[in-house]
Amino acid sequence: MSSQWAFLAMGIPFFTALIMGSVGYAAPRFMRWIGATGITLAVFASIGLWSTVSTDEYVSYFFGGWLPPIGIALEVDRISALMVLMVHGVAALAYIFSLKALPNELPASKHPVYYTLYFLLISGFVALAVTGDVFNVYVLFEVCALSGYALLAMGGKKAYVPTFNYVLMGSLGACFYLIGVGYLFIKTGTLNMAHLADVLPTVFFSRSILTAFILITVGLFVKMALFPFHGWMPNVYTKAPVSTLCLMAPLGTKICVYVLLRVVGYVFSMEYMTNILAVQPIMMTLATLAIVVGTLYVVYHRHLTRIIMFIIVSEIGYMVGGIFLGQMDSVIGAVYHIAADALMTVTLVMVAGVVRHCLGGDAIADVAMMFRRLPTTAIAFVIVCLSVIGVPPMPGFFSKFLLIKGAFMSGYYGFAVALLIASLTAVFLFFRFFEGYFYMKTDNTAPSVIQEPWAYRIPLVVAAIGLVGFGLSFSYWYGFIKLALPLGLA
Amino acid sequence: MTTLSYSVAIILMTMGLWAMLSKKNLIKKLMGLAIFQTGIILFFISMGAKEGATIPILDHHGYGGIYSDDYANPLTQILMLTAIVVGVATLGLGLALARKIYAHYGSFNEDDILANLREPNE
Amino acid sequence: MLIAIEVGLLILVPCVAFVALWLRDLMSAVIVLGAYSFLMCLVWTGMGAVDVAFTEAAVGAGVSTVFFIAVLFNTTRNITFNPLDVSSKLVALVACLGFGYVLLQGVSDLPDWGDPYSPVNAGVSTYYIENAYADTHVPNLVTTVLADYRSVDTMLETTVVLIALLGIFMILKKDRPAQSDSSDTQAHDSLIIRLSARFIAPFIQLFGLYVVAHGHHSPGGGFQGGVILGTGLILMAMSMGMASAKRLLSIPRMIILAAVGVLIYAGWGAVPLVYNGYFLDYSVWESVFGSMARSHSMLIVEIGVALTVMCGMYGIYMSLVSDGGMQEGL
Amino acid sequence: MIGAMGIYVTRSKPNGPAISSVVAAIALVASVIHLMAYGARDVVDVVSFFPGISVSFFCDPLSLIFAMVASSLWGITVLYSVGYLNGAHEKNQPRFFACVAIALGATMGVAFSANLLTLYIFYEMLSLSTYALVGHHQNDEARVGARKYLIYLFGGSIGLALPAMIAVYALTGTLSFSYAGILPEVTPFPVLVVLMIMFLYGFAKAGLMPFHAWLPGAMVAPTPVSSLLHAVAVVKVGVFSIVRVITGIFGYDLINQVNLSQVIVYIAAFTVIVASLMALYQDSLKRRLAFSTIGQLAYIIMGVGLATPMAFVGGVLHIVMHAFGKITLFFCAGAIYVATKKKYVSQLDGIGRQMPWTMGAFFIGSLSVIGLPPTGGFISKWFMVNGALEAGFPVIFTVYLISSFLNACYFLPIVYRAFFKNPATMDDVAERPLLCVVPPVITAAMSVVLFVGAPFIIRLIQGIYYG
Repeated sequence: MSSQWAFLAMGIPFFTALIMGSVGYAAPRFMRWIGATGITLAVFASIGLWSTVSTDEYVSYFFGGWLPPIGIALEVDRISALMVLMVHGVAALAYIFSLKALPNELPASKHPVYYTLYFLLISGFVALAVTGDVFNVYVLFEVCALSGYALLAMGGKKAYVPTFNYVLMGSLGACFYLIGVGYLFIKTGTLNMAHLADVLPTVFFSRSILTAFILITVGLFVKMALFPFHGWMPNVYTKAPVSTLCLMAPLGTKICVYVLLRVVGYVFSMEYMTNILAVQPIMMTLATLAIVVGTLYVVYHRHLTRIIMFIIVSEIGYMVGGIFLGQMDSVIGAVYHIAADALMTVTLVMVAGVVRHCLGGDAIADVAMMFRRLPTTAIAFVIVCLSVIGVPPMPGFFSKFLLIKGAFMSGYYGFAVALLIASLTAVFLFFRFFEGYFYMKTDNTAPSVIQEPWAYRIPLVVAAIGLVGFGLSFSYWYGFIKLALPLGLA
Repeated sequence: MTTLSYSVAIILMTMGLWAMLSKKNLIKKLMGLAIFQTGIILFFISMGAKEGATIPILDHHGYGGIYSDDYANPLTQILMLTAIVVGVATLGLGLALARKIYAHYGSFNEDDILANLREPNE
Repeated sequence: MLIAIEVGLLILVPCVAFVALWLRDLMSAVIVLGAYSFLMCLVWTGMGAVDVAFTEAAVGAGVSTVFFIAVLFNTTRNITFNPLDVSSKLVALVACLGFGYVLLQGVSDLPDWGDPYSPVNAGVSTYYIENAYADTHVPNLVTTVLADYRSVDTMLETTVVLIALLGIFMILKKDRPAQSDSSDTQAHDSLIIRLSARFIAPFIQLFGLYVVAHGHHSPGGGFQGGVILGTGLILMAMSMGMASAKRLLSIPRMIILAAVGVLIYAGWGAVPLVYNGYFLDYSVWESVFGSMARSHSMLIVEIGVALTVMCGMYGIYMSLVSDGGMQEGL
Repeated sequence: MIGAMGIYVTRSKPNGPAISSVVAAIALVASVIHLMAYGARDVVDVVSFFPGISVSFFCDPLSLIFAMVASSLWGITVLYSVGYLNGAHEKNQPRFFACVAIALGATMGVAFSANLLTLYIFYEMLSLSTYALVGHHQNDEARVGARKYLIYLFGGSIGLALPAMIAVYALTGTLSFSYAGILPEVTPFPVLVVLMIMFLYGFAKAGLMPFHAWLPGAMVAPTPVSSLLHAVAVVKVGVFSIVRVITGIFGYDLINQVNLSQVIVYIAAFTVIVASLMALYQDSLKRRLAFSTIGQLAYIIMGVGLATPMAFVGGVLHIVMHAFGKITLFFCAGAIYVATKKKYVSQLDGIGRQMPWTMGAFFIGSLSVIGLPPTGGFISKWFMVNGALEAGFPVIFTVYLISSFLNACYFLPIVYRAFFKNPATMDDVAERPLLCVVPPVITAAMSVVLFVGAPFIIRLIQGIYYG
């Protein structure tokens, strides 16, 4: 039964976590092997899922054998399979990275608990990508959020206040979402996404559905840190330990964008969004503002980690804009960008982590002579920066290409301009770093060549190669995503 | 009754939201969150209630026919069971963080904490 | 008559909530919040949601209040005041008004309260009510939906408790063992309290076990039972003092037990995978248990839930009250 | 054909020092000649991205001419670089040669790209690889120059060219070049104008004012870079891209129909005059050459933009002629620097007597740039001037004449100084090293040879216009 892959993709990290939690204290030595086995199997499962949907296009999995809408189902189409692949790919990189990074940040006695939460978080992300039940999404939000709170709070003294705010904002977002689900439920009596999509058109013109739409989207916006609900994100992420960040920063917000696509595109349908509600102008304004604001903040910051956070703010704007443009190409661009951006963000965060650990700081002034001192990191950094800027044939270029094209076709020129400004700012910004490590001389207190440990180098190299490969294989992904798009796209 | 139960739910949610946004005290914020969540639960329970129906536990083990009108809606209830448990988990985490914050800054007051936070940095 | 009580309660509830938020002494506010939870339980019982009311009584009014108090006890109950910050209040006001407005907009369209033919009540839930007993042989519909039809939700929810326990442990645990343990609360000096607690605790535990085991036929189940079991442990810990409580059950041990609880649940659910069935599909046990396969399976997963919730509640309480002082053990 | 492509991509990027570069350059020239002899006009898709867009190459006379010029001059430049770098004691030579090779590979990519996307990809690659070259010295001056370089180039390409390209794709669904033009005839005139302006300025490598400031700034690079890249590869890639857009995206039919020439020509004319005037005031020899380049590039754009057969031939021809002329001048400037460490025009009194070969080549080169016989520059200018009359732009005709006069004004005094003025101090300066002297002499000779050989190239170009 090939649909078993759908469960295994989320089940393997889940069981890994439980096993870690059960034996972690008794046998801390085995922890990293359990984790490595788990993550390898999970990557295999996601590849299996991917190959299954490549042939079958669609996989359903019924928990407990109960058919929806009675039971809870996993529904995997090609886009969600891509998301699963993304989560496991990034998680694998982040895991290898954390093997070396975590001991720098956390006493060994906390590691078993840390990794248990880590794997629960991974399985939560995967499950969010594949679940077909709107209430299940809420529960999974909480699984991810709670484990995320704990992992983020490990940044030490300075992390507590921002994490507390995140607890409030995250719960608020989830609550909004839940009320929205309540309104949907009260008008339809079902929680299954596919069933909802069938029933909803009969009540499209109800005010409660409008309310539900507003609440769900606002809830998701809070969760994904879209402007103006982004306030919690940069602070909490900057103070978090790098090993948490490698997992949270690339996936935490992106997966919410995917849930948004799923809810807006498949449950409410694109038609409802564009024709009946006509919320497109508002949403596009928000997306454009997110990009502009993120970009503005980026310019004012000097520390790499902080800069990455605001890049995320503006990238979220890209994706949300792409979804709400409602053009076929723009949605493909948005989906492709979710995966591409996850890969870019994880690389950036890892680079920031290496720089922080090896050079003692991540401000521009600290990266002097990086080409000499950390060659692998420097090259990975250049590659990922090119992708963020949008230089072909990097993935960032293609998604931007599609998004701008979509903006032109539907007449949102402001969005296109914002995208371009963001790219230009990225050029300016990253070249400030390049200049830093190309031209600046260090005072010779530091050793001339610092070798990155293997646990840093491997994921960096893999991520850089992955980025290039993902960009070069764009035509494959274009066709792959296209077949799973929601109906009603222009 | 229709508007009343929904309105009370909405009042509770709004009250919770108000506390979360405007109160300066961290503990009060968490209380706001708790009230917000109970508001949601009330909202769901209200929608599952049925006039003249009994609790969703079958008597005489289903012999003699089961009619859905006779029993309150079990689905909304289990959803809310989940919500309650999630709520208490969140509350616990929030309290743990609040406790840590108090240990470091000596106050639950947001303004004091922020003032404290800035000083050592600059 | 019944309706009148309901209406009265519904009007009372927001007032109590308001008082809880308005009170300037945190400890009193927490107590009022507990009262608020109890009132809420009554409302829900009136609406036929006994299981929810039961849980709220145990969790909202009981354990939550204990958590609050545990924290306040070690910190402060006073609220400090700052000059009024008008702008932030204004923002909050606008947000709340907007939020309330949006919600009220939706209400006008909703079906009547208590209408058995509203979409919610006529939708999927009809299937549960009419077929649950035939499918599972468990009369408590909430239990069937919880532990069978929507079993994954429940598993994840149990996981949330586990996560909270792990998270709180991680957050509060000190990096280095504390220098002295003298700050630990000693055994309670009042003999009466100590003895009565010792006397009551076993009964609480027994009741908790009953709630878990009898969840199929009466309100209750893994969650409620687990919370009650946890409360029993908390009571023991309170009366015995930290040192003995630590000997009784250390937090790392709690964590392992909680993880094992979820593992029982998930492991039981994973057995069908061996037979190429769906996760949590209890029907593979029909060859062993016959028609009671689903019923027995539910009991087993409920035990897992109870174990996790018990350890979760106890562990969270202990962490909060001891400020993560309990790191030794194992 | 594909094999030949393979040669470009692989062989043109050796990671080694000078010798492998020379070998690669010879191989490259050989393969271009091979293509010239047997070349077909097939389109080769390498990687397909999505409908209507792929990385694909094709080969037409225009690309051949450009590829020939760039690759042959690369070979000469490599020889020159060996002399220059050793003479000037530059560091990091492997990086230098590698970057030059990558830049050349990218230039070849631009020359042979069959659609706008491919062109754009190689265009960006070129910007990046030359960034490292501009900043080669790794000092503050280099940093400022490199930053300026990057901001202009990326600002133009991402801010203007990319959206214009996407707009074209949105309008037409394809980006492949076609001499009939791909934009539909119904496109409203304002859109066309905006697109045209976006392309003109977007390919900022062409240095149209006011997007020219990077070029003088980039003169901080070592001279071989300035000569090859900023006289040939980089700037010509900009011009070449614009030529491709004008002919392949808009198409002459459309341009003549709606009279787009005016837009192009007046922008370019403005640049020509202003750049020539500014060149007069530059004391640094390389900066003067840079401003001269800006003016000459605008010539080409003007020529192509006039949209008549004569002017087009002149414009394309000028790509070749100017390349040989200007590289000679830069080589000479570099040779002088290596020999004497002199950078400024005012220091050059009497140098012609010490370095007769170098300054002789300089003289020929300036003749070619000014457009006087017996050099190739004369022929291309001749075509362009006639083309201006043919197209009915007497103003442009005047512009050509005035600017030629200005060219003479800023070049001939240098020659005059070098040969006839007595130097303030007599240093013991002689021609050295050999590898710095031979290349300029060769290229100067080529300028003269091209005067004779021009008809061959003209036939090729006319083939484009009429074919």
